[in-house]
Amino acid sequence: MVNTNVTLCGESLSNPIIPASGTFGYGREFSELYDLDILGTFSFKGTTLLPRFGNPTPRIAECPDGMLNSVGLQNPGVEKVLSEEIPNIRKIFRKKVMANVGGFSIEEYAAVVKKLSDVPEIGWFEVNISCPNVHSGGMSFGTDPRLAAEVTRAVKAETDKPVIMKLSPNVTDITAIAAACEKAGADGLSLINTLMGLRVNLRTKKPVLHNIKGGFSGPAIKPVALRMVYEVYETVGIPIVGMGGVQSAEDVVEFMLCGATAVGVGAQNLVDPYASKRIIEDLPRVMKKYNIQSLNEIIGGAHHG
Amino acid sequence: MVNTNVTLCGESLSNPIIPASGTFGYGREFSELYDLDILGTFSFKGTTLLPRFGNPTPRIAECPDGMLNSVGLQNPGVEKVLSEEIPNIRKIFRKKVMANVGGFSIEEYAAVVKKLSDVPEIGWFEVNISCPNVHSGGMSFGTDPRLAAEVTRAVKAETDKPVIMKLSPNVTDITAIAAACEKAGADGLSLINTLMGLRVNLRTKKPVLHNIKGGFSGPAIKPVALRMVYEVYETVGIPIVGMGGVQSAEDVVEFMLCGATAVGVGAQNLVDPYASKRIIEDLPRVMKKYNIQSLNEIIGGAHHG
Amino acid sequence: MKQGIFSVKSLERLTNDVYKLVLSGDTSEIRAAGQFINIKIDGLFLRRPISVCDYNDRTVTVIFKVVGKGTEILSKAAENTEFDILTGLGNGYSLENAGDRPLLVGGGVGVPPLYNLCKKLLEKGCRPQVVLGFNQKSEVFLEDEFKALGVPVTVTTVLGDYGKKGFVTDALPKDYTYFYTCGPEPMLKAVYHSTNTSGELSFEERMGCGFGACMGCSCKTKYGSFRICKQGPVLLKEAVLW
Amino acid sequence: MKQGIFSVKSLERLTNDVYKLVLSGDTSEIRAAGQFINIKIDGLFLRRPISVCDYNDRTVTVIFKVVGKGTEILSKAAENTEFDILTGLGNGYSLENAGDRPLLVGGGVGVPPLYNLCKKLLEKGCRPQVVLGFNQKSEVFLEDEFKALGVPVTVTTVLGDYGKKGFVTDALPKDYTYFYTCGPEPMLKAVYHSTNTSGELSFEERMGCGFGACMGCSCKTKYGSFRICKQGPVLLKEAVLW
Repeated sequence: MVNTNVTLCGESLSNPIIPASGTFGYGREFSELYDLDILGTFSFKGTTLLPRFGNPTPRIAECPDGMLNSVGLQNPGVEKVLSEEIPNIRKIFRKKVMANVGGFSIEEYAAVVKKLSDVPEIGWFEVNISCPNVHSGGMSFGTDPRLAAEVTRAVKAETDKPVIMKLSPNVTDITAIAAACEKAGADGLSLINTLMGLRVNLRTKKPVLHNIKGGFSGPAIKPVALRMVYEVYETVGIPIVGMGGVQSAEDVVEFMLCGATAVGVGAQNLVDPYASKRIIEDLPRVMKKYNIQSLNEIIGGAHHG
Repeated sequence: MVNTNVTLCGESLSNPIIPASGTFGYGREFSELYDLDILGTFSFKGTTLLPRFGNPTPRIAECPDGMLNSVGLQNPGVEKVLSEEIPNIRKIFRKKVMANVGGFSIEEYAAVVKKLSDVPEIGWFEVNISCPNVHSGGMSFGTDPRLAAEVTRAVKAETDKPVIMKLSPNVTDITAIAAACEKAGADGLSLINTLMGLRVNLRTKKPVLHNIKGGFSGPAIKPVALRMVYEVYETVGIPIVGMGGVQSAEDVVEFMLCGATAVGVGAQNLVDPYASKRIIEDLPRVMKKYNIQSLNEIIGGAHHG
Repeated sequence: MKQGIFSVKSLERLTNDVYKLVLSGDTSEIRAAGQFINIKIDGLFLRRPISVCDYNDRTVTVIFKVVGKGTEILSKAAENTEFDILTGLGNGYSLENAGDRPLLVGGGVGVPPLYNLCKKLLEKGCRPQVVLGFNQKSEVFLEDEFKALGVPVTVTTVLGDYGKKGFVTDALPKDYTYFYTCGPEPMLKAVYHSTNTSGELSFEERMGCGFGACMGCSCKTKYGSFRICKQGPVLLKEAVLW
Repeated sequence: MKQGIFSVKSLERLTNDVYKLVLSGDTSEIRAAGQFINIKIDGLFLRRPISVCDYNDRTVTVIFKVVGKGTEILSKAAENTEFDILTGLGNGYSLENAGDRPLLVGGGVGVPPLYNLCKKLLEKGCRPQVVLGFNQKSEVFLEDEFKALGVPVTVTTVLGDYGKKGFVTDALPKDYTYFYTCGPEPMLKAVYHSTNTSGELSFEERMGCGFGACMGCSCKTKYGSFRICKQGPVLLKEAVLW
């Protein structure tokens, strides 16, 4: 018997698979397809203080081995999440959920976390300081170590639950941001959020996305994600949720060898609605194939030696 | 009849296709396959002052829709390029070639350019300040606007030929580097060099590359490259050689709409040795399909309107 | 929603760039006309959504125009090629308020979903009237199939080289109890403004997942933001913000 | 080098994870034993280089072990599947200095290129002697084919469950005029040190292009840096830096 247990910021997960925020809604659609309790946990849709429609459409574009999105943090706002989504999550998921929060100011991040802080269904906060699709917010917090640290401190002050900062890959040195977040009290880091990309429609000769640029995800970005997880693992001591282009149980092992304690599954949920389930079911076979007894023991294994 | 002519830094090209440095050697291997004079030009292997073996192998890894390399500027050194490669280029190519130069100090960049400055076969210098595979050099020049400007000035002082600075995508804001190069006198910019990536071998549980990290190229990086060309086009007035994952004539059009005057073909030359030829031959068909009379007229067409 | 493997039963070219594809597989999840399927195509990342033209117990028929890589690959699929397909997506048209004389207005590749709708309305005992719009004669398809159902069909062409010259809105009948429409957005807008009953409009948008998870295809309605793939593609006239 | 389309003529499983693939196509560019071909596989970016085991006017035979995605796909290729292949890559073995009694030493998946070499040496009038090393009995392949050529063949297995127990270097004959070897690097090194004549060694390295353009597979030799794909994979013993 192989052991898929890992511990993320003191909270045990039966396996490291975490459907990534923005690809899993609040779990409703997927709960109709399979029992969500098989998941390590899932990270719900980035939630802001006020409801947001997001950017104008089109906000999806095809890429080689990936996709662009410029959704722009569409969500019903934290009040409706409290009144409608959390009660529903209680019905469809018996484990603790990861609450992804977005914001346009340090105060907003803190306010959203404060409102969700006492919700017993929430096990971790994932603070998105790296959304490439919102102007005057999100991303700039993720590209400046000082601002990233300020958001971390503000959020930490509002909750006793573990706080995981979600980092942007669109930076010269992700380890500087990572170190700043750790120093400011972050309990974990998740990376990578999407790269920034663009596609042009040759028929209209204009960008495919109304917003021009969008967040680039999918298998195409996996080598960049692995590199950044590897670099950050060498820099910090807090656990990492690694993600970017995960499609298979092999990919999960690859991220963990680079230093991830848990692994997000993102865009693949959208093209294969059973992706996360399939990956979890395939993990034991892949572990046996590569002589892995316990996933916990391979975290960071690609380093040294 | 469609018109594929473009002008790159005052020098006319019969078409915008430029096999990218590091994927075309000094032209020898490809000259046995097809007549190189069909090319716009080609950019030869990054040349340094002294001969270099590069990094230990393995230095190649497979990725979804792309590859990693950690070659590390292997080249015979500028003296041998002058004595052996330039005379051979004279035999196999009747157009002007683009001379790609690498360096580990501002003085080295200047010294290499000085030695090549009077070579009549050279039409442009492409200065690689973005090689991810050499320690203490290359990349750091490409991630700091001040250093990028200093290299530009030093190289410009040694030659009257147009100087094109090759930029790294591994930065928070590529437009800041681009603007610094332009201000320092660069005649053009080429982008993007490779992203930094990593792959792990699940059998050995260690990174595939001996050098651990490597430069990531191929179709996977195209959306990032297009985004950066688009951003830089909005920032500078000098011409851009766009590249990153080009596989087809459609890709060439996409890069030009984003703002590229000429388009590099890189990794695709390695998996399809006839790629650049095929793309050039396919350009007229694609231009007709999308109602393009002259490529020159579509440069930057995706902006505005 | 159901995920299943479908195989190509037949592929027929209807016009220069429009193809009819019949796929065999488990169609049990398809519940309404106007729903769509989402096809995984080798070499492409995102699935390609295509509205259902018709279906029975064992096959689903779609009609698509070649507009990009995905549809180009589909247009060359050999018999028995297998595709991973999500079925039963979207809300589809509701038959409830059709009344006795519903009007069906389709334009271009918006025509196909109306075919199964027309059959369903006939089964229900309604007497549908059909108006189909195309750019020109060479692009007309499905006219004969609608006529074979025994319903009155008016075809309009913008160039006027076939049927009535003009847009579908130049050929709307006077009397109808409800309308159903599908086609390019400018046509939907024209139909919206030219009709005097309630009705249902089917919208198109670039989609990520097709089953409501990614928020890629949201649109604003009178009742808040809707996901075209989940709460659409069919919107009640009363929900549309025009 | 030549680019061509080859189709699968036959695929045979030789051991648990070693397969023999015969491909039909234009082999005119294959000029020497020890050269390799570079196969484009759908869904993978880089081509996969595999050394030639044998060839004639119309077919080329390769033997490969399943070690990753590429070889796994190849191991499941249906008859008549077409592949885009570059042929005539690498220098291959030279017959010039073989002498009368050349020694051929192969280990594991390094064995196949020696087969065509053995045939060529026989044609030239030499009397080759063959030593083949494997880990264990279940992994032995090509022994019968070598024997059918009428040459003396010694098989060694590390486990000792077949042939002579030990490594190939435990079974080298006393008299030989020259040696040719191919196999894992530790074996090459052992053969290099155990032989007392000149010879040729075939090396493996991860390659980008396979035709000398990318500098991915460089190695250092006594005569400077060589590209394994172009100035190799076969190196003269005298060039090797050991």
